[in-house]
Amino acid sequence: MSMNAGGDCPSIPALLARNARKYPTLAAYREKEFGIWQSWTWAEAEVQIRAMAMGFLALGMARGDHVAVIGRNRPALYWSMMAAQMCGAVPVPLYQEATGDEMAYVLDHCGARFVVCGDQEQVDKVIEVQDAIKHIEQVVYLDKRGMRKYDHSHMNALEDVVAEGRAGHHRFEAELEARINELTYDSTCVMLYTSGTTGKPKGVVLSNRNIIATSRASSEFDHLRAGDEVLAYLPMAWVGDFIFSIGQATWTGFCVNCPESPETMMTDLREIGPTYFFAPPRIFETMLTNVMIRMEDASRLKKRLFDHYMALARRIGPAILDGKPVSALDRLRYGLGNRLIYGPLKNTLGLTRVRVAYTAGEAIGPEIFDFYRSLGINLKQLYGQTEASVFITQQPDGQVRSDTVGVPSPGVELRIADSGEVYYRSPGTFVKYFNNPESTASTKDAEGWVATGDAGFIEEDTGHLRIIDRAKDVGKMADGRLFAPKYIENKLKFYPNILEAVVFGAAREMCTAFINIDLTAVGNWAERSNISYSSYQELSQHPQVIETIKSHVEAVNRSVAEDPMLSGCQVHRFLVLHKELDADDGELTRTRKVRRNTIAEKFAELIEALYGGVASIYTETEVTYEDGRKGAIKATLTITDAAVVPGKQRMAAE
Amino acid sequence: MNDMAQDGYTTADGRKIGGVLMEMRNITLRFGGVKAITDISFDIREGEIRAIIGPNGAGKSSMLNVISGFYVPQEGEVWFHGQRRAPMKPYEVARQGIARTFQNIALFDGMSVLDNIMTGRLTMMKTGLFSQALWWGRAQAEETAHREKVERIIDFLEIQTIRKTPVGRLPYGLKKRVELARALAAEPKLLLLDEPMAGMNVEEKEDMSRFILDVNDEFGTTIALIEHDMGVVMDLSDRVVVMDYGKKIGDGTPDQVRANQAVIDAYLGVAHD
Amino acid sequence: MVLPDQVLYAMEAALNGLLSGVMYALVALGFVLIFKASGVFNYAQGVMALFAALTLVGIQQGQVPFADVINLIPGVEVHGFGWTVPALLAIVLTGLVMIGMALIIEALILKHLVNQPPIILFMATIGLAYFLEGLGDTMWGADIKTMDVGLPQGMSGTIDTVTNAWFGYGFYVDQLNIVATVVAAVLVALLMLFSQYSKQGRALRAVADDHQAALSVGISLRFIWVLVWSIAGFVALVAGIMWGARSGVQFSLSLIALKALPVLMLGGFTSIPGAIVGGLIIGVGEQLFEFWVGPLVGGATENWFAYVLALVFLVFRPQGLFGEKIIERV
Amino acid sequence: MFYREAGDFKTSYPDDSQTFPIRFDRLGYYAVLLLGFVVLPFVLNDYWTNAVFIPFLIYAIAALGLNILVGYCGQLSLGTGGFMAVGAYACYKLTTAFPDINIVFHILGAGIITAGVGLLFGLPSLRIKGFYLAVATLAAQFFLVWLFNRVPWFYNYSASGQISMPERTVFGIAVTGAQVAPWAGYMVCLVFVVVLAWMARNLTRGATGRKWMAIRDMDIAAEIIGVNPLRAKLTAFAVSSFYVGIAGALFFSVYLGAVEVGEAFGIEKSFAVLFMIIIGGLGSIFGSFAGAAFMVVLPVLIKLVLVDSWGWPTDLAAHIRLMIVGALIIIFLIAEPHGMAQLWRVTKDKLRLWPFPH
Repeated sequence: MSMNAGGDCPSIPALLARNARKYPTLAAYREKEFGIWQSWTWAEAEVQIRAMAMGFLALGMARGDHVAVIGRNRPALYWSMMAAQMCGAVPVPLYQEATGDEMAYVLDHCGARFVVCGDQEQVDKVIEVQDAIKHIEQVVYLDKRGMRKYDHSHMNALEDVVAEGRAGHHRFEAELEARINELTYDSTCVMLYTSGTTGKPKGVVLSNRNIIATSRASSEFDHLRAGDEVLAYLPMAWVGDFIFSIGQATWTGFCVNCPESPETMMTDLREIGPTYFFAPPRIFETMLTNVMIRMEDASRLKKRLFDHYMALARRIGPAILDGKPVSALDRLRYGLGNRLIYGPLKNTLGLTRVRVAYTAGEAIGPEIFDFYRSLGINLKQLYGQTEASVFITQQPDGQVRSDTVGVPSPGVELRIADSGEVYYRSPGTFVKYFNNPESTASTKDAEGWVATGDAGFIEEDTGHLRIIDRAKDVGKMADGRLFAPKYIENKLKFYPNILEAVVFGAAREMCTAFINIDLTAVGNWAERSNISYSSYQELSQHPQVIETIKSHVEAVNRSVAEDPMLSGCQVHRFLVLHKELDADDGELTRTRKVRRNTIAEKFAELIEALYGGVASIYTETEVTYEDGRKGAIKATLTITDAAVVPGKQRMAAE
Repeated sequence: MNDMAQDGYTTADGRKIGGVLMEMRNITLRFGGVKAITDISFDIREGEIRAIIGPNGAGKSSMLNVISGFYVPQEGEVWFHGQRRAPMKPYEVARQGIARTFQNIALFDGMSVLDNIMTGRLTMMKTGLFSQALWWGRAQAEETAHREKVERIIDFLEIQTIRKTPVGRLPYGLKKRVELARALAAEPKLLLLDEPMAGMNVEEKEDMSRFILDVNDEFGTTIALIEHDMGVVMDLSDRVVVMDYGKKIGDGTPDQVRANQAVIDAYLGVAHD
Repeated sequence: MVLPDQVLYAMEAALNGLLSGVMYALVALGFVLIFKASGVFNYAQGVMALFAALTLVGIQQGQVPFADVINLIPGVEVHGFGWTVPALLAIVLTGLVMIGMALIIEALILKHLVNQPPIILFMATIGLAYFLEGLGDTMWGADIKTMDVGLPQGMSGTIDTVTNAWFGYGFYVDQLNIVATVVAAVLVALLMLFSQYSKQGRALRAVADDHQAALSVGISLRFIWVLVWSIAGFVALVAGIMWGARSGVQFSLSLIALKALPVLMLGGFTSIPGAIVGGLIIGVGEQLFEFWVGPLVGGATENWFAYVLALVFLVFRPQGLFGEKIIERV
Repeated sequence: MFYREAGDFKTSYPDDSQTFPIRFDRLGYYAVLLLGFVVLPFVLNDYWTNAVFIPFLIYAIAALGLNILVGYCGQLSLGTGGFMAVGAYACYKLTTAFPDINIVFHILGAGIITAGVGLLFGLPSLRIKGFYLAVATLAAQFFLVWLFNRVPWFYNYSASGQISMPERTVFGIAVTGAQVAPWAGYMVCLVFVVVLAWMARNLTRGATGRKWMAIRDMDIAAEIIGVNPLRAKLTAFAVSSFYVGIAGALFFSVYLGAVEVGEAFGIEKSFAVLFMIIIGGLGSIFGSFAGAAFMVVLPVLIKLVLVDSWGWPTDLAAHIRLMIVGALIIIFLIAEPHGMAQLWRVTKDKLRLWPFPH
């Protein structure tokens, strides 16, 4: 890796200064507020951020301080992170929807002296834990609404801080310059907590080199440039958002747009029409589901047109996107389809201008993936994790497939261990886990190889990486056959009706599964075939629903049987859960990954029933409502047998 | 209220209430022969939330209409800002800084939510017909300036998503909120709310109460509201006037009023409330 | 008894005004009926009168409807059936036509415009007016026709002699006006009786007072509408006969509707007595005004006098003569 | 279907409140302007210019004016014909009194004078409402027409009692009088239309427009939030009359050239213009144009079909035309009481949502 990854700019603040010089009049940040897109150019942004930084100095922010940032994506909060960096402090963005004790743990662990909150709600959470955590000295909040009554002895509104900084800039300019100049490639850029599928979150320390090098490489990989537009709507605590909205943004000088509120995200997406777009599979999934639902009640003519041209698109769309040869006639028809269907569709989705779109986090359903590509949206997959500053592998234009995660990103080396686990080494590789040498050691070896914790293999012919499952989740069944639950779960989740699936079978003689139905899709189906239901629970146990799910499961079984390595993982018995798996109940991570063990413990009796061979089981489950109250729901769940295909069985290769 | 110093008092939750903003002196209002209001006097102080309650037909609405200048009382004096108010047209009263909402919503159904709220600022828009017609400089600048103010209120009342919807299409609860927004847009010294909770479900009532308190808290607006649902009012208001059959039967803090025998009787008299 | 000439002439003018005022009242009545019962401000009333008159004459003289259109067909050449129909029968037939028209109007127009704002209904009736005007001309031809249903014409001898005996000056009063007055009076009386004592009449008043209530007690609005439009049609017929007999059947006849409007403003859109009194006031008023002021300003003041009078009047009494005071509430 | 709104976002309030917020519409608007100013003058033949385009433009102005009064301020008026007459005669008197001043100023002057007259007849509107007011405005109609008929001063004591427009030029090009090139007249009208429509839009979207609409939707509430009803109504009457007056002036000077007040500005005019805004759409600038187009083109079409191609006798055709117009109006009211503007809005929404139904 090159020593001067960032050219002459060793830090985010340096890049910011460069942009302010290079693109003074170009929009750097926008936010939908008060009915319009409030905009700041790079020059304006720099002025703001510097003022904020000086304000922080005035509050006594010291080198190495940890500054926790909690709130939804808003320019001012991004600025507060950069301002903190200017002061030589380390920004620590947190998940805003984290519960009190989750937050308490992180705040305590990073020893934050400063907390920057989005609004009253966040402030309250912090105050809640403040007595327990003594080291929090200053709370700064962005939205003044309802804050007037609070004790402000150790609390300030961000705008007052900025004003203070502006007022006192004569006192602080020099100090600030000094601190900015101290920043090097190896000084810490940010600390991000991995939600961690198991155990307590770990604080991943990323240096300027990590962030800038990766940002540079990935930007060049996809020719990102100033003038591009992104929509910043994913949790600020997630490494991806940090790379996109700060790393790549400052490197290339493109514009970061913040939605008015989570509810209006889709409308705002449509208004902005980003040119560079990232979304986890579930978002693309919801978008597609909505499209299909809305098309259901379209006039017959429209529907016929739609189906006709979507069929055409599926046939030749991806080819055209990959620049493969397509007959002139087809091109003509596609062009027509583009005017009639694809164009309007992309427009209503807000993806008209997308040049590069990525999805990652979990596997995406092939037909979902192809749908977007066939519309001419350059949707690609990447594989990454916090420890790598995101990028490990990604798909180059023209070699995009739904079943791989692409080739190693520039500067990344890959290695597959005998266990099948994937290892990587890259300039983005994290420095360490904060205050946690042993896990650092266990994850990152002396030569800097990092274990991804995922099992996978590299295709000989293409050199693309394919991920099977979490390494530790890839287990053996009783008869020693390979057990890869995630793989099956993803296949199941590809069906719009299925929201979540949890497959069991480690050290068992057969596989079984919990299914979560997708309320939107199934509910809509129920409406159309006028099936009435009073609750999620009732709907989930409706015979017809279960019948549909059964057909999905069996379809999956058939496809799994194709693959000799995994044919053992066919689902013999399943049940449809009476409640949606929920992060608030600890069943999912904040990034909505399944917490397998938690679920296994919580629903032990159900699992027993699955293997016990009974036809139905009565159960009571505790749930947490949105306002934090707890309650119990009782239900009798039907257990269904699914047909399995006698696959060409053989022992998993080792 | 002679138990209170002329220069105001401090409320339970520690808000400072200023001097007298508006005073009704021996108001009597007749329709033909019928007496709607009989010799009522009370005052409203800077920054307080003042409630006028009473059973249906107690004359609350008439009283509010007197304050807002829509009815001119046959007897009595209305004092505002330490000056006796001569009988004047409703729109002149509005220009004195008194805004109101209506019991049965009076929005302009033909216009969008935004335009409706903008009408609240008409009294402050000064550019002439001609420069408006040309939409040059002043007119547009003024429009933008007021739009900014209005957008703050839209944000404050959390109605961003319906900004451009025609009010005709809105559900009842939202209409009430838009009406409040329109009144707030006028940046009134005195805000009159005519049964702000009428016909709302519990949830909507809670929202509305929250907004009323926030308005008073954030903008320091003096609020006079009438309501026949006692419960809500008692939590909201600093002082309460109780009317029955056009007469004042009680006046004081919620607790004083609760203790007042006449009030209890009046309300027992109308069990359905 | 001897009076100065000016006064005599004025009295004569007033008397004639009185009589033509009755005519105005007659047309105004048609408006009021429909407006009361269906809230429709029926601008077509005047054209209906014209149409009625045309039809009457047509039937009487045995004209072939749509002759001009039929004659477009090469080789076809029709002019008339060659018979004539006795006046009374013709009137009855025309009456039936008008009722038929009421049915069609209800079925084709009103039914589809229920709960539309008044202005829309008003516009629709203007459309109707255009249509009827065109229809009348297409059916019976646009040429001016003379109406002869055997009404007495010319100067009334009796009045002449009487007045001569009194003032030594014989008033000129057209017999037709007298007849018209009588007829109008009778018609009004009949309508009063009808609305007071007949079942339909009461239903009609109920609807006029309160639509919702009337509907809730099961009165069919559609029936009511057909009813009032038929009556209005009949009134139009009568008006048509009178005016037709007076000044020939031609387009200008439809303008009497415009005459009736100020009457309505004076009398109030919903008051039958208002229509009558208003008619008289305006009839007399405009005659006298023309008599005194007309010569000074070049005459023909009757074109607008009625309106200005009504306008000035309304400014001081917005609810009209008999309307009740409007109280505004929040 | 044709809309591509992704990425079409607003960063300032002026942008957000502009007349055509959607890029696509904006382009369409410019295209129309280009067509009207650059293309049409060269391709139009005299017949179409005189029979369709000039009257369309003039009626559009009148419709705009009436729409301001009826559609935006809710004051029903049947006096349009009379006010157009005022415009015409004012223009005539001015241009004959001051022949050296440019005709454009005379036309504007006519507008201003008409505004004054409108103001006068607007006064009763404070007390009189609804149909009473409508009928009251008829007073204006009849009185004014009578006035111009009976008082020779208005028609300069000409023997015929008519007024006829002498030749006047703009930039040395004859725009009125005997040998005026149709395109010249067309251009004059077009310029007036564009400017007036633009001003109407500005008025109706700003404070004044809101006052008017407030009065229209609920006059009592309007007064209580601080709108002075009389002023609001009077401005509406004045502005409306200003437009109508200019329309009248153009109608006389550019279109007809010679006018007999009774037949040119009779009550039928009032109704015709009223139809335009009802069919076009109350309270809509676009509606005013759509309605004017409809009412102008329809008779021409009918005549083309019945007389020119089927060879029916003219008088019969005229009768039939009355019937068709009447019928169409009724049908239209039944089909879409909110007028063409509403139809347009609906279609546009459908196109924007395409291929989705909602």
